[in-house]
Amino acid sequence: MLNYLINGISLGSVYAIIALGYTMVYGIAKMLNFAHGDVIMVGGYVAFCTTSYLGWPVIPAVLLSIFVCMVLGIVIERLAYKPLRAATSLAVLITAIGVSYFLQNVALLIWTSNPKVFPNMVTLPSLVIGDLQISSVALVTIIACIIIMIVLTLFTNKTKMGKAMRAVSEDKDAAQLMGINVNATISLTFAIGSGLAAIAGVLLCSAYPTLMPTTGSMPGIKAFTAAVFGGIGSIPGAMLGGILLGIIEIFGKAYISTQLSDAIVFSVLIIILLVKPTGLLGKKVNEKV
Amino acid sequence: MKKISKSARSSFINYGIVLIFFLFFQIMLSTGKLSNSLSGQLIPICTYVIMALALNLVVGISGELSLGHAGFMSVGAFSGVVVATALKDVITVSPIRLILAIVIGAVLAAVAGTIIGIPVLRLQGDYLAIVTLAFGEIIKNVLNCLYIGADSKGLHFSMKDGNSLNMETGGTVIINGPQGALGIQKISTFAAAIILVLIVLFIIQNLVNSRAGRAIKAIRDNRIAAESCGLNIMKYKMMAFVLSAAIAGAAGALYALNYSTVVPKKFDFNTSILVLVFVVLGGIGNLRGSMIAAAILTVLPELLRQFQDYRMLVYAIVLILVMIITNNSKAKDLLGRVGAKIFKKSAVQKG
Amino acid sequence: MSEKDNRPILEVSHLGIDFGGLTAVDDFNISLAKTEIAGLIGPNGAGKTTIFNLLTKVYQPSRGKIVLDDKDTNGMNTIQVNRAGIARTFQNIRLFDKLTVEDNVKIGLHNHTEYNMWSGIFRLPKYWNEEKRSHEKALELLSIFDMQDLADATAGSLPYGAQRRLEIVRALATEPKVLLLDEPAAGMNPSETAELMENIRKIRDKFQIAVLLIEHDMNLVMGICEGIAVLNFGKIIAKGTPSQIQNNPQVIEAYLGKKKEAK
Amino acid sequence: MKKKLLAILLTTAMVCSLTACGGDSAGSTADTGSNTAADTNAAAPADTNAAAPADNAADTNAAAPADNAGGSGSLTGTLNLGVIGPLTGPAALYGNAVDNGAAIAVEEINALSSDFKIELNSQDDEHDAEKSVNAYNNLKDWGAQAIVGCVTTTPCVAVSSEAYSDRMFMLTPSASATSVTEGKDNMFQLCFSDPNQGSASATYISENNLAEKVAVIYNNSDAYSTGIYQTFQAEADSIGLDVVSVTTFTDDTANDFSVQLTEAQNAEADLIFLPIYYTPASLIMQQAASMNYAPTMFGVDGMDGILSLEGFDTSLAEGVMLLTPFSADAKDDATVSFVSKYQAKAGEIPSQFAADAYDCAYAIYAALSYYADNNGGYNVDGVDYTELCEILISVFSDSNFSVDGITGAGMTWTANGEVNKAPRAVVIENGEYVGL
Repeated sequence: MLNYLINGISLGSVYAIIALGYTMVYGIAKMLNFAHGDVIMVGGYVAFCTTSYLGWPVIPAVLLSIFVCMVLGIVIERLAYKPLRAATSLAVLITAIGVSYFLQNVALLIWTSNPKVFPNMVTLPSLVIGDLQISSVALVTIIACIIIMIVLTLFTNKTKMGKAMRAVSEDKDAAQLMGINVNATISLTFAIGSGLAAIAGVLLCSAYPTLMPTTGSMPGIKAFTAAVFGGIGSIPGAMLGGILLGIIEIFGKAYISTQLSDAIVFSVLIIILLVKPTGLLGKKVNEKV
Repeated sequence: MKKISKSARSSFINYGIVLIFFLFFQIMLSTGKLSNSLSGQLIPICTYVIMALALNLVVGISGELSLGHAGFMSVGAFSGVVVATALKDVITVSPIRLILAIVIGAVLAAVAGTIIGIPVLRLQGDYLAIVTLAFGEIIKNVLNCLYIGADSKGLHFSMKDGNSLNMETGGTVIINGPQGALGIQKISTFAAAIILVLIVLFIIQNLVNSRAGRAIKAIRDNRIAAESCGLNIMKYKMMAFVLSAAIAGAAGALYALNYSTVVPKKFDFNTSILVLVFVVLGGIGNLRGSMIAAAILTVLPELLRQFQDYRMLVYAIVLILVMIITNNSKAKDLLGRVGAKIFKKSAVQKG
Repeated sequence: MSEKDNRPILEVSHLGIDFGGLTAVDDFNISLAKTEIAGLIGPNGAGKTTIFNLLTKVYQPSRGKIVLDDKDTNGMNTIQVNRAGIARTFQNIRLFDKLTVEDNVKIGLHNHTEYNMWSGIFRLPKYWNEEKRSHEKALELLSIFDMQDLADATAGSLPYGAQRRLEIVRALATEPKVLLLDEPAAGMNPSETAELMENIRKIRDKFQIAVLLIEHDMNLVMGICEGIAVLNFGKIIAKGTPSQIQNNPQVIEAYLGKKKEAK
Repeated sequence: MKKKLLAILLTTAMVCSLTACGGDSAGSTADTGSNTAADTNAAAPADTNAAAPADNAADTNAAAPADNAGGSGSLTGTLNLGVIGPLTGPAALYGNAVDNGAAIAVEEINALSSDFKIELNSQDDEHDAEKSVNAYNNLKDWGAQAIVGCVTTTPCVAVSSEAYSDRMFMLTPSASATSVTEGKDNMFQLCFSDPNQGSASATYISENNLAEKVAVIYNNSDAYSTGIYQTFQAEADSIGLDVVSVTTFTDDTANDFSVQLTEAQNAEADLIFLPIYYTPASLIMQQAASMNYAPTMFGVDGMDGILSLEGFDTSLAEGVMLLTPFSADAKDDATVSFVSKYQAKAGEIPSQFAADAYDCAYAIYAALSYYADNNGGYNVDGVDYTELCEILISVFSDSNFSVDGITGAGMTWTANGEVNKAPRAVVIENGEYVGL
């Protein structure tokens, strides 16, 4: 029981980190960045290649992976999403799906579909408290998740750039009038979101060490579910949603059915959206008439 | 009346295209001029054309993005297979069994569409898209655990495994979990497929050019204004969604009965996206375009087998480019200018 | 036809709404006679459009009562309110851009066209009869603004003024008892405005309906409105005939005065 | 070595002449046997034909039974052999292995004799029934006379029923479900069927007293995995093997196995049966290790390949047992030769898929040689695939026909298409497969 809970929180923490990226981008660009999950995969591959092929130590490998993903995030935004800022959400979503497929297929050509086993990045002994045993990866994931959330909350509330981000998410035009560089702010958001995706990629692959071009897509979709669950646009919401989703998934598997665990996760999403369409911590936004 | 005749003309052109397509390939087929490769694809082409029409009804006409349409296709496929297999000995005339399978496939997919539509259509935009995706996954997940068998006592269902169907000896397992439906008798025919395409075209075109279709399009264009005109938003969204689900179900039944086996995995997110690509490339809301796109993009990969590795990559790039070009005024202008320049040049050269 | 019918068709009392603790509209009272043309004026942000949104139930009122033709609209939604007889236009034009002008009007006629989905799909006789009737009706309505020749044009492609007029036609097609016009003259030149004034009167006379309009163009408001309510910070600060309003010091200070200075 | 080179050179020369005169006979009009050009071809290179197999004895695996020696029964012509498998997409790993394995066998066969050649054409099916039927039709257009494939089960079921009504012979290296062969006399398997693997595993575990309590984790979204599990369960029930925990996962949830492992641990299972492919299996081993849970892991042929998984810590697989027909570490000449050729070609250790495909090509070659030997020679040029189908069916169903391959010695087939070969249990010790 307690073991399941720990596993759930650990899995949920990964979802939460991915969900944070989703939620930030959604909050500012008002778009569902479907390719976010595939940025995770790219982050995983970069870390894999640098450590396994080039023999880099863990920290520089992770840093490079974050850097590559940040650049990737900015490039994706500039090339694919920026031209569509005035377009309908349908058009943007389809484009995002296109980007997702693009990344997956490029990865397929570069790294082939042969799965790679991700090297263990966290080589610490696991924590044992009585009967309870917490693997070091789980521990690192949970701690990383908490740190990221605190830093992000401070960043958006205290720093100038963070405030600019919030202003842009409230009202793009007004922010522009106030002298905020909207394009730069959106790029920054994508960079941060993608950097988080890289961290999530490394953590995800450390916990579940198989790396394939499709590695990111299912966690990506689930993390989006988590972001919606918690209330999209809200940073604590993403965190809460991610962890709850992880727990639900593990408990669903343990006590209801291992076969239907995905069905359970998605059913929860649907029920939440029906009962509280804006998610657990989301704000209701009225359309201006 | 000018207006009606204009849309009617467009409708008749579409029927004409389908009929010419049919006659051309039927003649090729009967004279033995058609390659095995192409003749084997005629029914899948029709299936994808129908799927593209169905999805266009939701994405193009109703303006909601559904990412789970393959789920309805699979509901239709599996229920169609169950019907066709269970009635194998009762109704020996295969065309009647095919019709029955398609109709029941469509009805059950419509039921699924209703169950899904009621909660989903209350949501908007991205939320709706992600929830349809989730539903598609749920359908796949559930079908992966579904076992159906038939013996003299009737149908047996189980969600655990094939052993727990408790069937009499001699009973056949029709749907075997992830192994899907096995030993399906192939009863789909090209002619039946074409008739189904025509029926679907008839239904969608007539719907679009009627009171209900107008309402669906109005809600797409401006939901708030539609409400202020007294339109029942849910009713018309449901109408489009459920009808589309039913059509997808019919397509699924047609598709499944063309192969001896069909598995739940076939109808996953990728298939939903594939159909979406047809719709986007053919033009959102453009029925003729999506039919042609579906046909060409089904055949093209077969002709370009050696470039298989790059096919999905090219799809992805084309998808992005098409969206940018059709939705960005600058890109549109640029393309227009380049187009004009080229046109001018060639005109000058000719002149 | 200019005979007055003074029975009230719309009675609004103590209407109010709060947005997250902020009172946007409070204690709003108005009574509209059956064929009255009334104006709602006030500075930007005074809550005029919010009142339209309350009347059409885009927002559910926090308090107060809206009685339409002796029927309490409490609990109704936008759709039911429209069917009960309130139609509106929008400040930021909301047409069905990709539909033709005629189809836009036919959407207005939607609830007065009676055939179901199956008649439409299978083209039963009912479809042909009803479509013919609504086609004729649409052209007739369009002819009010001399727009019958534009019937096949796409609504989104019309010039601004024509779009505003089409919105009015569409609202009329729903056969309302009360027509709410949100800045109908916005973006029109003086001669167009004058024509619009004429047409609003014509509509009132022809359809025997009440018209409530929000407008910044004082010539129009003073020219056609029989009663005027002035709104500021969500509250009515003055009510009366055009001449009463023009001479009300409170109004001049809050609204007209400022406006004159600005000009 | 020089002799071999000479044989190859001669072969090349013969190929040129063959294709030169075979050009028109490749059309659909050519009748079998009556082709004089082919007959002269058959007679002339009799010596080289006799010499080459002697040199390559290790590879040919004594395909044709020795009762009918002599040059009169030689096999001639060019066989168009199609291969269908997933060459792209997520299952490309298996398809490419089959493609490479078959290609190596065909290269060897073509080097054996100048009279008989195989032309190989591999088509992609993306592990999808629809695409697979397309690939099959494509191969028919190309003029395929027999098919090696399909690689994966679902496409194979779809294609085999097409092939059944067309009368095209198919031999699958790896599609192991019974539904592949059921009711289709043209369809043969070279791999164990799922029931075979499932019940053999249960029997093996029980007979060798490997465990008191058994847990099973299988992939519920995979036909192969579910198929093996069902027969395993049925056999376990009948022989009284105590299965204490059965849990599943799907392709989409194939990352977190903590729940499944915890359940197995709580049920005190001392053996986990894993009828799954090696990728998820590697994750299960990793996660079990991090839980300090160390039951015996028992796999099936899908587990093969785990040691060559890039980046996998092979110490985790220590003590894993699996039933597999092939191990790349076997020291017999045929396997060593195949593995080295495969490594040269594909740059990796061959999996059982590759080995099965290799054997498939040889089995078809052996069957044709067998027929030629018993019927005073046979020329496959321009033979209609329906005729070839009946011939191959009769040979494969013939109990005297057997093939020694790298995945099993003395393989024979039953009339319903299943292969008889001895399952081989291996255990992983010090990062290597060791036969039991």
